[in-house]
Amino acid sequence: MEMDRDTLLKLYKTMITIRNFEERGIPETGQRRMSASVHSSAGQEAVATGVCSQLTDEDYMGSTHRGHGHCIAKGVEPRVMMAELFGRATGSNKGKGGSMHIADMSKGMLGTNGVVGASIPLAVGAALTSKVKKLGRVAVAFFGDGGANQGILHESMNLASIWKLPVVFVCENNGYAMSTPAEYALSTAQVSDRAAGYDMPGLHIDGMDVFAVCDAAGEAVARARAGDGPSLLEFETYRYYGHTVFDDPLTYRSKEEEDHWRARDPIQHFRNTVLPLGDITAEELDQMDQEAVDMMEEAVKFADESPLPEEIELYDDVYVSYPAAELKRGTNMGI
Amino acid sequence: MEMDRDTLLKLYKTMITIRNFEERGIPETGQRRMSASVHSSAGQEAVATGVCSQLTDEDYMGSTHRGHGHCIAKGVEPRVMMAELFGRATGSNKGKGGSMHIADMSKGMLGTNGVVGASIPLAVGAALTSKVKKLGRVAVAFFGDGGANQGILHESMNLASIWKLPVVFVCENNGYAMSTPAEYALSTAQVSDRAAGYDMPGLHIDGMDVFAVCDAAGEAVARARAGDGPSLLEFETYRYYGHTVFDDPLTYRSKEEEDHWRARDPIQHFRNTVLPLGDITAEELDQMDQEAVDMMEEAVKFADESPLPEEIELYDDVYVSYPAAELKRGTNMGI
Amino acid sequence: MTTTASLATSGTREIQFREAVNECLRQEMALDDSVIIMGEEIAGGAGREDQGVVDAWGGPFRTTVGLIQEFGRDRVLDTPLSEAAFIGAAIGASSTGLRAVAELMFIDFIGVCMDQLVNNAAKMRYMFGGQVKVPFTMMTRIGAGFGAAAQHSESYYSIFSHFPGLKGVVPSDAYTAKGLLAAAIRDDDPVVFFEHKGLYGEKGPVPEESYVLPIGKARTVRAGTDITLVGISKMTWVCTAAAEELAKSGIDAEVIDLLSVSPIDYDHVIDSVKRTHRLVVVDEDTPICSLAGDICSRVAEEAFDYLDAPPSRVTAPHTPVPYSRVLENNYVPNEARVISTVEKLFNR
Amino acid sequence: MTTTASLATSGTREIQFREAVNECLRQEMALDDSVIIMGEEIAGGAGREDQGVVDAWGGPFRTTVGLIQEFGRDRVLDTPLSEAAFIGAAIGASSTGLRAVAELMFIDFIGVCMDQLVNNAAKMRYMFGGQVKVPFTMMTRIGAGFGAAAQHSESYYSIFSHFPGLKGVVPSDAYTAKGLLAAAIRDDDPVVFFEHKGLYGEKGPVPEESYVLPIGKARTVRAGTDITLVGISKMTWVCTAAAEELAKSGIDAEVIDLLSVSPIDYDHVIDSVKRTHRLVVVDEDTPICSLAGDICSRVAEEAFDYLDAPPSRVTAPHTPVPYSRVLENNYVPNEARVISTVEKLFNR
Ligand SMILES: Cc1ncc(C[n+]2csc(CCOP(=O)(O)OP(=O)(O)O)c2C)c(N)n1
Ligand SMILES: Cc1ncc(C[n+]2csc(CCOP(=O)(O)OP(=O)(O)O)c2C)c(N)n1
Ligand SMILES: [Mg+2]
Ligand SMILES: [Mg+2]
Repeated sequence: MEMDRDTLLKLYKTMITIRNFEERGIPETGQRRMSASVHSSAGQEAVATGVCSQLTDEDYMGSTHRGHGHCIAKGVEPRVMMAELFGRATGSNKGKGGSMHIADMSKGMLGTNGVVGASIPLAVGAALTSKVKKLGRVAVAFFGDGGANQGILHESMNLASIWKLPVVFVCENNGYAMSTPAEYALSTAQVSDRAAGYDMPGLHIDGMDVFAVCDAAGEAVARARAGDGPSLLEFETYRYYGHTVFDDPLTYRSKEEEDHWRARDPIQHFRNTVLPLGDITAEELDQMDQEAVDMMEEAVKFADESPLPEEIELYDDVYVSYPAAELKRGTNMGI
Repeated sequence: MEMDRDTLLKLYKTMITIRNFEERGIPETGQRRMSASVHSSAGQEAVATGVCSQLTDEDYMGSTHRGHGHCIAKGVEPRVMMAELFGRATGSNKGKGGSMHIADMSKGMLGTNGVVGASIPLAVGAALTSKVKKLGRVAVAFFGDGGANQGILHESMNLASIWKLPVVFVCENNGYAMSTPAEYALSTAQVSDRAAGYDMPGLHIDGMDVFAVCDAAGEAVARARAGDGPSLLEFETYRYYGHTVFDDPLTYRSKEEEDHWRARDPIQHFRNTVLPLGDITAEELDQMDQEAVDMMEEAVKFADESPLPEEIELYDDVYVSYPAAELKRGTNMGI
Repeated sequence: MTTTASLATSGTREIQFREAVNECLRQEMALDDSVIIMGEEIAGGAGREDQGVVDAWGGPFRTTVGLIQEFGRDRVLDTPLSEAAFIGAAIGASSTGLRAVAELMFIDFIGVCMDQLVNNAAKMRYMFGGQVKVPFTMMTRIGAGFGAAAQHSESYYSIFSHFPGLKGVVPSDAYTAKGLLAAAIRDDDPVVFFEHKGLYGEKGPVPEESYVLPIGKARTVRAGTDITLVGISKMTWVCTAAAEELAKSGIDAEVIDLLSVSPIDYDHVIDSVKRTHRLVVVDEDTPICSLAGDICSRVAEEAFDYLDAPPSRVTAPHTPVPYSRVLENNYVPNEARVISTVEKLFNR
Repeated sequence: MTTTASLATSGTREIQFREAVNECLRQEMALDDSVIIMGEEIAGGAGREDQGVVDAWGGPFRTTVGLIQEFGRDRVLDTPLSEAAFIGAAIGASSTGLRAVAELMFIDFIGVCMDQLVNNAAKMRYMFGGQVKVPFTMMTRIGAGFGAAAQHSESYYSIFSHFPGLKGVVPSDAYTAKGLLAAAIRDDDPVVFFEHKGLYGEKGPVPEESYVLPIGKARTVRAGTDITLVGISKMTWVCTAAAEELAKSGIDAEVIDLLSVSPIDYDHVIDSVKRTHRLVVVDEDTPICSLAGDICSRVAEEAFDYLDAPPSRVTAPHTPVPYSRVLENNYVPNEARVISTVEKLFNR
């Protein structure tokens, strides 16, 4: 693992940006009573950060309901994400999608997705675009240990494999699907074991170690870009909060378990690894921490001060073209 | 492989019954212009026969669009099957289902099925019934090399594995899904390779050798019955005709390939294996061959002489209970 | 303003919709060993051997709380995130001697498992010439209004009216929830039970003993003479609220609570319209090929000569469900829209 | 009896419906490099490297014959039996710069892949605040009458009318097949193209050059003054045949060919009914929450004062499709049923 200073700092910055977005943005969204369907990826920062660090802006990525980290790591601006969570017109999706649908096509970010597994074939399709148009782009499909049991993953891995598409399948195994333990729901000890059935490499990696993530993702991305087909990477990780921040995870997991994982915090792990090397100082990182706090302060302010969508936007962007009157025909809408 | 005379003769009888049903029943159905959706399993007799020989009448089985062999091997009467193909009221399904939906619940035969992969979870559910009610029954789920790529197989294997259900997943790999070669559509050399991802045994077996089939199925069924969970068996086999008998398979496969497989004919293989042992004579088997021919003659006659369903049966058995008038309310039906 | 006898008698204790569902499941499972229930999170973590039988959540909306403690792992099954397989398995189990109840967490996800419902549950009996019964129940959730956006807010019941072979019920309160769920579980056909997320906390009188309400029967929740309002699930209460308002301006509306989406109790609606001569159907689903449209079309066909105004509907627009509250507020039909629609019918 | 200008001019060469589909695909692929096509059997075995690019079948109904020879493996892709994944991939490809056409062999199988259509294709643009176009086309097949039983004979187009975000077209002949398929492929929204199995062999005049027919526009195929008959896909010709018969008894029926299931050209139908004062919709799908019912309900609502008789429908019954021909013959609407329905409306 050879990395220059800038690369290291960028990884750190991405991780703390995600952490701060989750720690600040989710409670703020909750206070504004926007939605209960907001999922924190705090604890999982190393996976999103490490994987996306291996991608360019042109590369594609399909995400999940727990996708804030993926978005930030792929380059989506936190303030437009915050505005989206707050349901504002300035949001990434103009307030139409919310946390579970954040997208930024200009960054190859094909959307977080509210249906578990549903974004996987979208990434496969984006990889197909890359192949057919010879764009040299790679597509990443994120999913969880729960998503690993959806049939569409199996179909998508088979399809990507026979067409040798540039896809990296990334399982974030955080041990639970809502309250259901992965070890109960998964018939295999490791999701990565399934790769063999699809003729692709399958790796099981520590997802709390951003350097290990970078390494594994770097290889899989290179393989994909070289035209050698897909890979399946499984990262062991942990979400610090409940499924949403509104449930109490201690009803289905232990304090000891949480402590065990928090002790392996990916941001702390970064500091513990990098600081002893001397090239980067604690003060620098502390300074960045403060900047991330400030960034969220600003993002919340930006979002709060942003206008709400006009009521009439209810009818916008259902289609590219459709007779406007048909969207409300005979429904006796007030607007 | 130890088998007594009766067991051997039963295997032979089942295989030739299937062969004769396919060779006679399908063209007869075609002549009567009943349907183009009739699929011959000629060539694949050893799989249906061997697998079902390990089951009791109480055990369950879910089948495919190419399911005549499975039905016969599970004990469904050829004449009611023939009547079903001819659309007669005496058919196994009263003429309501046809070739792709033959069922006999009294034999645990949960139906041939027109949607590829769709019967797999039905077998899993039957196994669940057996487990919950402690019936000691086993369920077999048949599917093809094409069906192996449906997501529902993956989900079903995972489910059966974590619940340790008494299921045997049986892939009849006949090399093609319609005209698409398995080696193109399957990312893995062997479907059985996928078993490892679901913590179950996966075996790849010669499906033209009924004795090999019996052995493998026997073990998997015993394992299931003992409460040790599911297995995945893949049998290499071949269909002699096209996808239906109306397409020309030589547009997508070679005469040499067909000859190669026909030379491994499962019925001939049985004779070649058993006759040298001396216990069973060619005359006996020839005599049985003639009986199978006669049986189909009788079956065709039975079917032809059977009444058609009454027109009004269109409305029967949609539900167990439903206001009758609602089935045709305001549709201005003639009947 | 009267309510029909089909409403629970007053004097009974009041419980929440969610509690009524839970109580029904408990009673049905106690009554009949062949009833099992499966779904994601229904025991919530209790599936893990090493923690013993601990009920973490009791379902995402606590409707299945306590079941695993009472009935054990064999009959209360947490499932992996594999709707096609476990709903298919529930159908297979139901066709071989169990009465399986399976939960699809939100109706929005129906597209991952619809084949099992439509091609197996709905058709097996018919295709097999009557050989099999499929006493399968699918419990699922509908309803917008919670900032849950386009993939967690739908009310796709119309497709369950459309497909022959399926039945469907849409309870509107705790009383009908308990009685219709019992009916669904005991019914020998596949039934989909739609719970509206906006009703879980609503309390109402519910008898303690188990009881069954008939599938396919609507009920009149407010008698009236001037117009018939038909509500589906939570929309029933939008109709009654609108009716109270309309009463002030002298329009006496009859409100019918549909309760079933298959069979649809057209006769109940038509009888009412024959007396009131006007109809508005209020449906939270989108308008085209909707249940609202279907009921309007039947009334137009069968009560044509009785109608004094066009049979009309108040529905969601032909759009996905937007996230931002300011947009979503207009999406779901409300009293104001019902009232203005009714008024238009009287002022034509 | 006249036909409108939207019918192909006579004098053009006649080709089959199936050939028109094929010709359109060829032309669209030649015109636009970003058009690709994928599906089961569409090249048929040609996917296998060791046999070279050999077109075995050209699709189960030969609509894609020759494409792989002309456009190669990269743009003409045989798929595994994995509808959810390849239709999802086609949607993903269509949202990133391709115009992907994917074939679902029969509409009956929609339940294995519906989530991708409903939650991705239909909603992405809206959920993403207009950031993306999804110029995706799904080709699929409908229609009973072939002894293919309950899982291969359905006409489930109504659910595509129901879901916002999707468009759908139902060509009725070779001319409309070519023009509507071109329109579907060039359209920037997801469009489902429904081919009726019973029309493949039908010949009709089709211009050789490529052309586009508007999505969302119905056409009048027979002008008339006494009643409006609306046909969907093959049912259009059941309507025209019935109209010829009715003419003998002095009833002059106007026949409208719907052509699109979303947007639905209600205005075209309503304009006609305002002149004829009577309506019968003929739909091969089942009746409840159907397209037929939907059109009747809209007409009842918007042309109420013009109607001299109840807006009516002739549809399949609320049953699965039976196998035996003697049963299936009654399932599909036929001329006799249309005629008797019309006569009833004149003799009330
Ligand atoms: C098809 C589908 N089924 C169920 C749900 C409800 N649901 C949302 S997230 C979730 C758990 C997902 O677990 P996992 O894939 O491990 O992701 P994590 O939440 O752990 O990040 C469930 C069951 C859904 N959104 N989609
Ligand atoms: C879900 C679904 N997709 C497509 C089809 C059309 N179809 C019927 S059989 C078949 C090929 C099946 O191949 P395989 O599973 O190998 O079985 P085989 O025909 O070889 O016995 C296809 C594509 C279908 N019936 N169901
Ligand atoms: Mg997880
Ligand atoms: Mg095959």
